[in-house]
Amino acid sequence: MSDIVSIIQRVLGDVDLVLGWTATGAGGVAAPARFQTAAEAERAVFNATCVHNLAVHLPRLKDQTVGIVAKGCDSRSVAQLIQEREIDRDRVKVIGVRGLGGSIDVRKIWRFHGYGVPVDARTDSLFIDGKEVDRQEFLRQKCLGCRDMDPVIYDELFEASGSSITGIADAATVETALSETGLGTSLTAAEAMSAAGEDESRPLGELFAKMNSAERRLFWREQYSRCIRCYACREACPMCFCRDVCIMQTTDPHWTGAGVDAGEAEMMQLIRVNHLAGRCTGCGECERACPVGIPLMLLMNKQNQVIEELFGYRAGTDLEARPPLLTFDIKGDSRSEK
Amino acid sequence: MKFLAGENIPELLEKLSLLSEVWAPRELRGSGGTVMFERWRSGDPLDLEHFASLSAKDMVLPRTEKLFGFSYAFGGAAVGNPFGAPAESAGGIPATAGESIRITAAEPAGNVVLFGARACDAKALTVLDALFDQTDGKGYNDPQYRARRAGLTVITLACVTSDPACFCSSFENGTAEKAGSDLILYPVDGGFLAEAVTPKGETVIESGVNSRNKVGSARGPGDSDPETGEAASGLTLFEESALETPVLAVTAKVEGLEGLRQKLAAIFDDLEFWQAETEKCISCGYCTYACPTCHCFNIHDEMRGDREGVRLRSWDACMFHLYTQETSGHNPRPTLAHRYRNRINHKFSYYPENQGEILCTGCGRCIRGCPVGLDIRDVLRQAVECSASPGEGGDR
Amino acid sequence: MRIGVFVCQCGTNIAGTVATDKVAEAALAMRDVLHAETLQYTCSDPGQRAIIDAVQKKGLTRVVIAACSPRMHETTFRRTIGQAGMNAYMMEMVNIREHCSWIHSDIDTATDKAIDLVQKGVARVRRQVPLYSTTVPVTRRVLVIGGGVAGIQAALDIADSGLPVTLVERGPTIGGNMARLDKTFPTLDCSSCILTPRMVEAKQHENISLMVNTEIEQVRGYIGNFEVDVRKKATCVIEDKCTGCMICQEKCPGKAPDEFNAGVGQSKAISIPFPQAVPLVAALRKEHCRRFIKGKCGVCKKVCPADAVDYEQEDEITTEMFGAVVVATGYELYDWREAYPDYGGGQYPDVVTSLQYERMLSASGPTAGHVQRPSDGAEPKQVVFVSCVGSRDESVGRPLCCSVGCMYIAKQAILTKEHIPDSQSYVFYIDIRATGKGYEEFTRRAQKEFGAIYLRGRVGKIYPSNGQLVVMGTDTLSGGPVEIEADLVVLATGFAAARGAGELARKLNISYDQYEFLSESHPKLRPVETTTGGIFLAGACQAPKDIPDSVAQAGAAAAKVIGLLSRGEIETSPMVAAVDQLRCIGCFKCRDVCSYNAIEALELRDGRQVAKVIDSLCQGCGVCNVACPPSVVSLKGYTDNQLIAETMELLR
Amino acid sequence: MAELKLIGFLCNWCSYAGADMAGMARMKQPGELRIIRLPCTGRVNPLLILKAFQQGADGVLVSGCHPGDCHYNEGNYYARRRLELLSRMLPAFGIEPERFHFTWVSASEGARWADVVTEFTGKIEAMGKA
Repeated sequence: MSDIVSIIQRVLGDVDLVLGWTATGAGGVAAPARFQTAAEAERAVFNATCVHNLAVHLPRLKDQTVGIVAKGCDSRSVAQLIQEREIDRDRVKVIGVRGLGGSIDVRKIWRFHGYGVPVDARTDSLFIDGKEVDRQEFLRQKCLGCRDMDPVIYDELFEASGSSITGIADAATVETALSETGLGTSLTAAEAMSAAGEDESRPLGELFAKMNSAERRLFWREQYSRCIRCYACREACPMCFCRDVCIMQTTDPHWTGAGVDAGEAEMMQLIRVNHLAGRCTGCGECERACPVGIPLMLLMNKQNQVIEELFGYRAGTDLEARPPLLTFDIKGDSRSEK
Repeated sequence: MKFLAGENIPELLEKLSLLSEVWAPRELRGSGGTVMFERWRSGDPLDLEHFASLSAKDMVLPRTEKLFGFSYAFGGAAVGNPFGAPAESAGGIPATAGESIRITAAEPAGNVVLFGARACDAKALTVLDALFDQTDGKGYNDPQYRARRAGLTVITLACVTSDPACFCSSFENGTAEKAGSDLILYPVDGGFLAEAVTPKGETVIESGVNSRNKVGSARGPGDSDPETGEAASGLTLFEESALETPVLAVTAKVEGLEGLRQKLAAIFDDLEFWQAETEKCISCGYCTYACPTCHCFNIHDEMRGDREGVRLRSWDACMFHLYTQETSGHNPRPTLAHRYRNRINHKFSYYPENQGEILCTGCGRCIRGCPVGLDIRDVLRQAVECSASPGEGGDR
Repeated sequence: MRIGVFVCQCGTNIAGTVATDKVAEAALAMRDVLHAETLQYTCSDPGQRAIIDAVQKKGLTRVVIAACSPRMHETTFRRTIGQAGMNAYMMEMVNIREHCSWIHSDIDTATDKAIDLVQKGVARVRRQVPLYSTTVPVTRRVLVIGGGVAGIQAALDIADSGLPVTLVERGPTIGGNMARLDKTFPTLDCSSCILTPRMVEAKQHENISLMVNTEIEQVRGYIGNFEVDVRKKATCVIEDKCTGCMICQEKCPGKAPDEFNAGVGQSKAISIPFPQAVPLVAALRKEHCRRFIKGKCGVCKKVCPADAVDYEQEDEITTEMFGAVVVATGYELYDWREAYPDYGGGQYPDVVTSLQYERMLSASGPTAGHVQRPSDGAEPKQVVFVSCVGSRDESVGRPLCCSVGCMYIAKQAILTKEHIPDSQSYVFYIDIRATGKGYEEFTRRAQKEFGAIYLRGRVGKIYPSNGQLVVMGTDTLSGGPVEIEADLVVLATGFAAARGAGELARKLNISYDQYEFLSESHPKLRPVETTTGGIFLAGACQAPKDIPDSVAQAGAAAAKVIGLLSRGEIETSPMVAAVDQLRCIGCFKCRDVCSYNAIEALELRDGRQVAKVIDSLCQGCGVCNVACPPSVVSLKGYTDNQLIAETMELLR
Repeated sequence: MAELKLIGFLCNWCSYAGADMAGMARMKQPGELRIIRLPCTGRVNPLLILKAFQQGADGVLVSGCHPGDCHYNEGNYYARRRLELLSRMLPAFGIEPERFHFTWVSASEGARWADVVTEFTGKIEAMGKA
């Protein structure tokens, strides 16, 4: 296994800077960093707390050649950005990470063991405060049932040789259950949510899937009422590259008002879902970045599943593909009603 | 000293909620463990262990607040054919479209008891007072803010521990800070010692004793409940105690911040420094919105159709590009580095200079919740180091 | 902002169900409305004058007219407010007739709805900005696609006006289906005699450039300026050198089907379709040529006295600009074989199509006008005509009428008697449709003078028996089944759109129906126009029709083209997309979805690439507006904010 | 019960004209639907439909040219994809998918338009207010 530092140092020969991680983030876990010199790169690390999708920085660094350390999931964002011509394949060097074995939900550790507790999150084991714990239990939801263990594109490969992942992803559960429309159950939104709050072993998605439309409406209203419009969901998203001209923050067009309430928050998320149709690679950064814990991936996962069903398309898996909503198929597009 | 048994807290809140809205920290359903100050209603759980993700500034500066409503009224007598506009002047072309605007005031804010704030949250209120409630009459007085502030009672939970993100001890009294609190609860075995800091705090203690009488029948203190035979619990909520207030020995401090203001001024133009510090920042507004002292706002009209609307005041954040975007298209703070520089300078240089208070109480929320692990203390340390050795940017 | 609302009563058409005075009264309470009135007939001269008066007296800056469908009178009222000195686009029409008064009977329901619709119109017009059309110069050249009688007529009419025309024909000669006909009904004129002079005229006209063996490859651009790629297919014959001597055809050893003669008889791999072909130039069909199939042969090149044969010739694509296009791609006969197994499905040689029979009748046909039945060359004595094969037949998915079958059956029955005096013709018909001038009389003559026996009913089955064919049908008039022994059966096959008509329509951005007949813009009032400006229809490509109708439509199309190009420049609709370049992020999703190539990249001074709309190409569909993530590509007249405001007003 | 709020987004060339034709033929229809005219269903932003639902619409109807007949050739093909995706996403947003209907009505199908309106209005009536 060649180490991440020397790979970054090697790639620095070809690019202006490399996006990676250092161990010195807040709370004692990995934080994103930029390396421009071999000396700076000495500080680079890779461990299971390297959760961030660094592709978010690529559209902001278009005037430079950039190396990027990308997990399998992150590499899909890079691929999608290239496919959308947002970045130039020739100006980015991808250091793909293979066999990570899933990354760690640091928030979950903090929640149960206190903020800043010493964490040693290797790719095959997890130590909290010096004691080994079941790594599986603290994996991020999105890593369960991962379909992107290998990077889609890479120029260099970093073998992380982590443990294998088992378990059913929250997302997968939602997908299965949502495909039946979920109407006509007796579970109310409130019951479902308090069950989720009380019993962490039951994934929220499973409960969500059992709700009918009215219950879901209540569910979202309650979720969105927490939103403070910090836009972390948007800013953490590698595909949200409209940046300063985002339609969530303008009166022309006037899709949302400037107030902070559940209604505006709902419209914001409807915009995000709509704009990411066929573009979301499911990296989960929006949900991870949300400081008030709104389960945004419930919607994104659902949409990604529908798009795969309708158009046989997964964003960020094919540099040459035509995004499904920017094209059409005269004969093939199925329609459920006439 | 008064003693409040832990198990009596719900009852205290119940009594308080008869007269005011009560807000208290609680873990929210389906939120992955997010704790926030929420409107407390009978039977709601409390979370006094975890730190709330957002500060308590919502109580005095809500994320969105209606300033007033307005509606346009038009026309009037429309008779005959053709219909004429009522405001038509003798000259033929009317001066206006005959419209009048009706303003409806916002509902006045009610009284609020905030339960379970921390010293850093409470202190932040006095920091905000320095801007919004300049009672000397010379400065700015914000009527909405003042009304809410006057109706707010803060019951603070004293910190006996800290976590690695706390740095309140860097500023004056740290965990022992009493400013902004009306009543402080010190955790002791089995409950809390209550110290009233202000008359409002005294009222809380009194209401704990007497509220039964206020709402119930004309029973005196100590009378037993005629139905259950139990002593009225109002008497037992705050007991006299001989215990001493515990010494809050927790320190959470960033060292070496002396002369920060001058040092920040020295590196103001060092844009490279600010770029390096913000390289991982993604420009979201969480740090400003979670901050108990950040207070920037936007005033905007929201229409419902073309005839009526409301004027709202909502939080705004200096980390947003649009915050300083000018209509011409020019933006004086075009990059993240410019915006972050302003944020730090506002907190540690301009506000102290103008308002005499540091715009930070060391609560650490911006550190705990930052999606990219940016630590404001690192930035301050770097700023101090960098300005100490100009030309050597240090390890960026 | 000063808005005037005019509520039309349309006599009682609207006022009968909508309380128009209440609508006007309600309008006065709407934001910025300072004038509202009801008018009896808004589109009438006094109605329009009332609008102009109100605009001028009250200084109105926007107008809402609640009346009939904007599809009816939008243009009228734009002109009206233009006359009042306003920008023509500062007017919004609200449809309270077709969408309200005419479909509701309850006055309250209709009135409430009308008020809502006016409210929506006010919200929309409040967000309208003045729009200005631009003009683009037109290319004063015309493309005619298809060299049948319609195409020839259109080309000649246009060329006579002085405009240069390019007449493009897919096949090796112009003349189309008419050139294959023996005689025409109801006058029994010789078809070639009247058509070939026109063909020659087209070839020789100084303003017509004729391109045969040529197809349309791609079409870009829009009314006034179409950029068309045409593909001239390799025929291995140098057109300028060929003298039409036909020696190559005579000597060619490669047999090939005779397409001109509808498969009756055989032709050669290198051939000229018929002696009167225009241009009179041979063409080689590689798929039948021994040189290309087997690799050896070269007879034609050897024998050609003009050295016109070139085996290395390749397709040539050229690009030309045109201001207008006439589509005259005609028809072909419906291929009946699969749909009618009961008629033998093509297995019986003596069951022929009407066009094949036409060639047998023709003096210039393969049998030199001697009618011989294909199986044994004998002269048929009993000839049965079966009408409506692939027409008026729901069971095979062809409910349409071919419009000429009844007439050409009568013609062929007459000609049969003329050619074979001792013959007897039978005609199975459903109805006799003979609506043209002299047509009814003609069908009568077939029966009375030429003894054709007409039987009303469908033919159920045709089967061979003792060297003859038995035609089983029903005579619905006598009510019994009929069996007729026939020497020859002629199927009056219906019309189908020309092969590839749909594909061509897509290249031209025009619409077509389920049979791939091309669609006119309006069935009554715009029968020659298509839904795409600058493209016109002539002849049977639009629907089955006979020669005089085709020629008339061609003349009409020509008049439209001449009118269009006489102006020199064309006003473009201002309701096109526009890009806010300050906020454009340069993702070009708009360009990805644009069907008109109307979006191009523009580099700003700071190096940013942004989208730019080419106004003259944009058609205003708005697909780009939706595809644009920050919505900075905006369709003028239908902006996001206008649509949001309309929606919000309705939900208020 | 308050009156139902139904919004229809219709393309100018086919469905709006089809609705005109229904009007010309005096085909009676329920009175709840309010029509918003657009050049093409390709101009219908799915967000517009979501916004309508969010603001209290009880039903939203989109109608355009039949596939192959789009005045702009391709607009309705884009719409077909966008709106099919939308209708599948509605349940996740907490909106009953039956409240949204997407169909094709040509300029000559006045009777069909009247049927579409009658059927859709009846369906939403049966469901009640959103």
